[in-house]
Amino acid sequence: ADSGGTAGGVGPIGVDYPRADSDFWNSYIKYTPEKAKALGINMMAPTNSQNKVENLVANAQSLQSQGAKAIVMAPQDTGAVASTLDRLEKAKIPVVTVDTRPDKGKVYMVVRADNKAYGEKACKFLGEKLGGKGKVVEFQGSLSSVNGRDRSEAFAACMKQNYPGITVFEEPTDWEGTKASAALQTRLNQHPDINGIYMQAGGAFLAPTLQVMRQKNLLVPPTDPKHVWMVSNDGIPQELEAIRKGEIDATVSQPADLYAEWALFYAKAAIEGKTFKPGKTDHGSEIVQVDNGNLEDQLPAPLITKENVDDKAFWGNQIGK
Amino acid sequence: MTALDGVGAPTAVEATGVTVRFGRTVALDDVHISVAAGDTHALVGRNGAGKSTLVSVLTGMRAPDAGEVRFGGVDAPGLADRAAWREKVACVYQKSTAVPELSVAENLFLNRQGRLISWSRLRRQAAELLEQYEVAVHPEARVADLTVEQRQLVEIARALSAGARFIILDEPTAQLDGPAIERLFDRMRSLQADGVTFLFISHHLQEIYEVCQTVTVYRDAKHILTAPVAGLSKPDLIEAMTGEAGGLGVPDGADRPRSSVPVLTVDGLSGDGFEDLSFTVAAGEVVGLAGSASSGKHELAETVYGLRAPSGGTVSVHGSHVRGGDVPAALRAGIGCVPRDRHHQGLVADLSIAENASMTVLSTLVRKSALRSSGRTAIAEYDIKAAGPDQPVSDLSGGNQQKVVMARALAADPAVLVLINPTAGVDVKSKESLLGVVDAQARAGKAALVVSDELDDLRVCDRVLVLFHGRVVAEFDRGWRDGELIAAIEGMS
Amino acid sequence: MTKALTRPSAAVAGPPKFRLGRYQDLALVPAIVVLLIVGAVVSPIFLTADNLVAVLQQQSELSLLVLGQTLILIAGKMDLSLESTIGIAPALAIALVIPAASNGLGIELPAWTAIPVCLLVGALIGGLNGFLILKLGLSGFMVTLGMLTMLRGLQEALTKGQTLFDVPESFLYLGATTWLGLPAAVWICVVLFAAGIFVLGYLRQGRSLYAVGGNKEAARAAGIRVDRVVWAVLIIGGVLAAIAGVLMTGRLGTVAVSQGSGMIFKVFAAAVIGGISLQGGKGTLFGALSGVLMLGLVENILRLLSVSGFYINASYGAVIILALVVTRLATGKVQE
Amino acid sequence: MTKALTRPSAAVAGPPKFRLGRYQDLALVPAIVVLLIVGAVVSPIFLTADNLVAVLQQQSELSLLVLGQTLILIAGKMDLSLESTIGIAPALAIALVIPAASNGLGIELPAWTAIPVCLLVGALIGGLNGFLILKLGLSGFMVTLGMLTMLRGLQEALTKGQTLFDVPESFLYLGATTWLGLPAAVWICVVLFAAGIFVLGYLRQGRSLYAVGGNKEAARAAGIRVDRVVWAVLIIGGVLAAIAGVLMTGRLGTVAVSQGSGMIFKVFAAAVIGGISLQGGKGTLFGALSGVLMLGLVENILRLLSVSGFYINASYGAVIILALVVTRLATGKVQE
Ligand SMILES: Nc1ncnc2c1ncn2[C@@H]1O[C@H](COP(=O)(O)OP(=O)(O)OP(=O)(O)O)[C@@H](O)[C@H]1O
Ligand SMILES: Nc1ncnc2c1ncn2[C@@H]1O[C@H](COP(=O)(O)OP(=O)(O)OP(=O)(O)O)[C@@H](O)[C@H]1O
Ligand SMILES: O[C@H]1[C@H](O)[C@H](O)OC[C@H]1O
Ligand SMILES: [Mg+2]
Ligand SMILES: [Mg+2]
Repeated sequence: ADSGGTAGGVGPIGVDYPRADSDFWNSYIKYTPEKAKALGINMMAPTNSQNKVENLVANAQSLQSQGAKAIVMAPQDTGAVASTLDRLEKAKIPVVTVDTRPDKGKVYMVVRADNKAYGEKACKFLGEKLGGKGKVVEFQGSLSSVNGRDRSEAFAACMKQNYPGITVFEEPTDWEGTKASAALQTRLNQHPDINGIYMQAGGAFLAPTLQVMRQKNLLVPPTDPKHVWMVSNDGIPQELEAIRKGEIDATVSQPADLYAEWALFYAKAAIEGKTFKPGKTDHGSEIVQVDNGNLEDQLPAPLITKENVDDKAFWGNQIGK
Repeated sequence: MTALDGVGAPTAVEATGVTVRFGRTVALDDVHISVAAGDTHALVGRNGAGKSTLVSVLTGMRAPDAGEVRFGGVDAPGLADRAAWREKVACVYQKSTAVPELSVAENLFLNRQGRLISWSRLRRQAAELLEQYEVAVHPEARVADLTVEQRQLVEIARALSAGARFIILDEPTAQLDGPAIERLFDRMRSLQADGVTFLFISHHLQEIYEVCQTVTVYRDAKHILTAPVAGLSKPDLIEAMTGEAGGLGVPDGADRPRSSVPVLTVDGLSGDGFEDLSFTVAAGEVVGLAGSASSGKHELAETVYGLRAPSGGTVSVHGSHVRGGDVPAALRAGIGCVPRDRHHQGLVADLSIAENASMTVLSTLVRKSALRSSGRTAIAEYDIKAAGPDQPVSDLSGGNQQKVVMARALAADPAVLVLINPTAGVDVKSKESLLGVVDAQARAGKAALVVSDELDDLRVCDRVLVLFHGRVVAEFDRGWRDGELIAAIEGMS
Repeated sequence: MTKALTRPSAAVAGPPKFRLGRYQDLALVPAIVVLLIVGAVVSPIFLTADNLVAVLQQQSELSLLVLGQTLILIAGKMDLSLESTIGIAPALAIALVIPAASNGLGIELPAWTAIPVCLLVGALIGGLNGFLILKLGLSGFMVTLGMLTMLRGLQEALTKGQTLFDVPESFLYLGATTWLGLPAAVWICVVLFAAGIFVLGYLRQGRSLYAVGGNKEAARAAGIRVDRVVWAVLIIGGVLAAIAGVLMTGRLGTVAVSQGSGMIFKVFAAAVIGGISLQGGKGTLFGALSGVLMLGLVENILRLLSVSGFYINASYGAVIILALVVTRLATGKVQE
Repeated sequence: MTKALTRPSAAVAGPPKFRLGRYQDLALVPAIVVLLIVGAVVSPIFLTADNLVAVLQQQSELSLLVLGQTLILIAGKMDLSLESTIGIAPALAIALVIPAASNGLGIELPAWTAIPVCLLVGALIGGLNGFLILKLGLSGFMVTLGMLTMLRGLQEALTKGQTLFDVPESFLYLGATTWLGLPAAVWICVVLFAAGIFVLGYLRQGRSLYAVGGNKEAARAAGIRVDRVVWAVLIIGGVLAAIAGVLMTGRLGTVAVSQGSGMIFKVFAAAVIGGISLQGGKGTLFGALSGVLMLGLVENILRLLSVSGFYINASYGAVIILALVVTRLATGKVQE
């Protein structure tokens, strides 16, 4: 029980991390104890459900039996937590979910950015740069995760409505870099005139994509007619670096730091008995009521391009490198 | 022959104070053996006496719990140094040591193919070797596709050609027919003339007299005697093996009452390797089937039991037709069978004696105590040497495994017995009792079909049918002479 | 039969009975005892009834897959597709029952059919595997690996990647109720394992699995209908996976597209740790069950320790290997 | 008995119907031909050099794992941990080279050591597996399953779950260069497979794998040092997985924590489709290679068809089963 709990303060609050194998989530894992300390929270030793809902269920059970007063979790499978949420609700343990919104069941607050907006932002960026014409490869995340689905659906809808002249190749990848790499290679052979790429997760797809582009000699500046416009998602430091070097053109910064901070904030608020209403917040976001009656604080997720890439406010510019 | 009568002759191999235990079973108890160079030395003893265990010690496959082995006066190599062992001794083990998925050619030259293999040369060498030993198999045939006899011949050819000066043969003849045995003996004699030493194990005592000069007898894990063959009569030898005085006579059942009620009727049966055969076996009758390996006798027997589907004709028991190619139907009709290859079709090695022996007769509800007691009965009835009914059959000696197969065949108290080489690897005393069981079954009104290469097995028969290329070419009543039967088998009558 | 034997063969030393079967059954007991002690030291709540019951419930679905796989392994085959059956069987059954609006197929069968249909789907999958393996003569490993992928894919296609929520009452009831203080799922497992142990130990049909898996040809020559046995065992495996699917759906309240995904490794781990041979013909359900228990305890202890996510896999792997070593030393038997 | 009796006991095991080796080697050819035709019909670019080369490159890492696994399977063992070795070996090597700021270990070995260290790690893992299996007598399946989990976990612990981006030039070079128009990775595979085929087909040491996997006792009796062979083959498997790790790292430009994860199923699929028996002692590298090719073509065709994400798994599974059927019909041989 040595791993990063913080003693003293409000709580105890249990935290379950969804996975330990992606850069985005590892940043979140790094931020969480820091933010807990700053907020004066007594955070229990966190658990990790390793992308498996069975683990999440068991971890929640174990946090509950160890006396958690509130729980922060990030269910990557947004359906299968339903009965767990029921159980926690009956036990009067408020839950804050991060990154994903459960499809069913009561939670105190969802802390998330609008993943549909990610898809739309990427679509608009590519649409404009391509002038409404061309061919775009899209690396879809896992379609069994709400994030993958939201990003895919929003991207598709926006393309269809605004840029019917653009052909989109949807490549299923399950968030795996090897699948993206193979798909891109094949697709470039098939359509050498591809001029846009949308990666739904830079953490998984950035390096494999760059490697293929390098092999095909396609990493050329925007001024070159062979330039392929690339927009990514997540905002990890490597993506920012790639933007600076001109290797990719943009990314959507998914705020790992704010996820950690506000999730813990709401968990603490829950224990303190505070309540919230839909509407603008004081931290530049908006709380909305979503389909199933839960509240969702939709944090801002800015688009980063060459113009604003050096802005110190981006979390990707704050941690390591 | 170059028989050196032991004294003063240099020893090819010598083992002293050898003890081997398997759990509570003592397989060898402080035994010794000394084989003079150039000698052909017989090792005999009842099933489970420890012969094969000694072989595994003499070939470096197993470290004894106590004792030592010396070759020509020099200590045996360390167990890990397999190459050194192979130079000292070549062996045909009782249990096959061929690699089933590899070709005959490669098995013949296993691990001595040369550094860089030339397959065409290997094939040529293999073909030569096979021809030299008159083994009629194709060098590129997969060993898994061979019959037991063919595989045994390949293993013999491999051991004899290995170039070692000391060769152990553990029951090489148990699965061979007369001519093949004779060829083996010719080969052994000529190698002996070149100074090669043999340790020869067999339950066919006449073979001992035919090729060996010295004999060692083990009984119940202990050394009983070592003596020149010439000075030891067969009854004395049997007494040394069994610990009981008195010669043995294989029962021939000449006084069995005859009946004319047909129990097994084979009508116009055709199948793999035989055609349009018809015969009946009456209640109380034992019919032998003889023939060379290609005669179709095994296939016929297997078809009767449903292991093979017939291409025409019928089999009936007590007048009712038995569905072809369907073992459960055959069992229901009252047919029991000892199949040809005990390892392949006879036994489930990891299961216990009790379980194997009652596999054909399990009641719907299996009670452990009943299972065990029927296992104990089988052990007693068939003279199986084992630690108990729960012992897995893989732990038994070869001959004792064969007895379990016999127990399995008879467990259902079948009306018809189909017995293929039923006494393969079984010691003289046990053979007597197994054939006695066949006789007793016949007396109880059962019909038996005995397929065998062993004349002793055929002697209990009331009639012997001789097959040649799938057809009956001769029929002998009781009282046939060896020579005429063999001539018929070889197609020379 | 007459001709009484010649003298009981001596030299066979000692009292009788070397009960290999029983002996191996207990092979994991030392490792489990060690784990119980470690658990008790690690956390005060480890030995509470609540915690141990939670362990049992969490392992209930795995244990049913292990039960099915063990039967199949003993009979000398393997079925990788069980981990998809646990997802597609309830998914299909539920999709047939719920309205299209809840991601159903719009067929809206009566709700009571859900569980029977689910079990039927399991049986059909097992039967199809049997057909491909026995009648077409395809490789069992490959057929069930292909099936694993295909069924998971069918579930994705069927649900368009959506989780199914509108789970029928019958599933939820089984997933949530307790009978006499123990979750229904645990009772169901206990009953099914007891039945399995009985069948394997005391029924002819059960015993025949060992013969078929140990030496197919010898079993055939002993009059056992080998194909029929294999087929039966594959179908039973499918049904058990479907039951596991019902329990998991009930416990989680939904059917996720990935339900069961990745479980097959654990299934093999539990079975093999429990002494089941991948070669067939060997092992007992008691052993397999202790394998399941062992994995459950290891996971629970690691969870109570709150091992950091970065170390959890490393610890899990290390503990498994350690457990093997303990078992090896305790039984003195070389493992296969 | 007389000399006159010595007539070859005919009945012989048939005509030279045989050459199983060769025969089985070609078992997949019909299925591959069908795939090539389907591919050509499906997409005009399918048969272009670019596309086929891409298929080869994408399969290069898998093919090396299959090469290693095939050797191990032929010798009668299996090694599940290869799929972790392909990740941890390069990860550890790189972490030893790069500065702590790039998530390295801060040891900063000279850059040229990266590849040698990577191969050494592979060899050590193979050696450790061998030690646990041969010296401690643990179950090979369980040891390597435990190792699979533990090594993946070590990689997570080592990198704190971060992807390593700062990949040494040597890796990138091998992942990106082409020699004589073919990617370096493809050449490396060709050379290694050629060497493997030569060793397995023409060297005594290679042939001894078949003997060891086919009948261990027979191999021992023939003077083969069984343990040494198994150990060697496990180490070679580890090194091949490490080479695959170098190539994959070079191709993707990073080492993700999950590098290789889930590959082991494909490795087995390719090997088994290619005629390697899980029982040991059977199969050829040529067969295994055609298994790899077949999987690659199937994936490529599905990709060119742009099968939707919802249907891709279902199609993949169905195609695999179909391919088995085609192979079965074409060769007439019941699969194991
Ligand atoms: N692996 C084993 N485990 C336990 N007991 C064994 C094992 N191998 C042999 N035995 C026992 O050792 C004793 C001697 O067996 P061995 O095979 O040496 O007999 P044998 O003289 O060769 O008999 P046979 O004439 O039947 O071949 C037998 O009681 C047998 O049951
Ligand atoms: N009897 C056999 N058993 C197993 N494999 C064999 C056998 N004969 C040939 N092979 C396999 O077939 C392949 C080629 O055999 P082939 O007979 O053509 O040899 P080769 O290359 O002509 O050798 P050489 O001419 O030097 O004898 C070899 O790789 C070998 O693995
Ligand atoms: O949910 C996704 C997350 O938002 C980030 O993009 O990395 C991949 C997924 O885990
Ligand atoms: Mg013997
Ligand atoms: Mg040639």
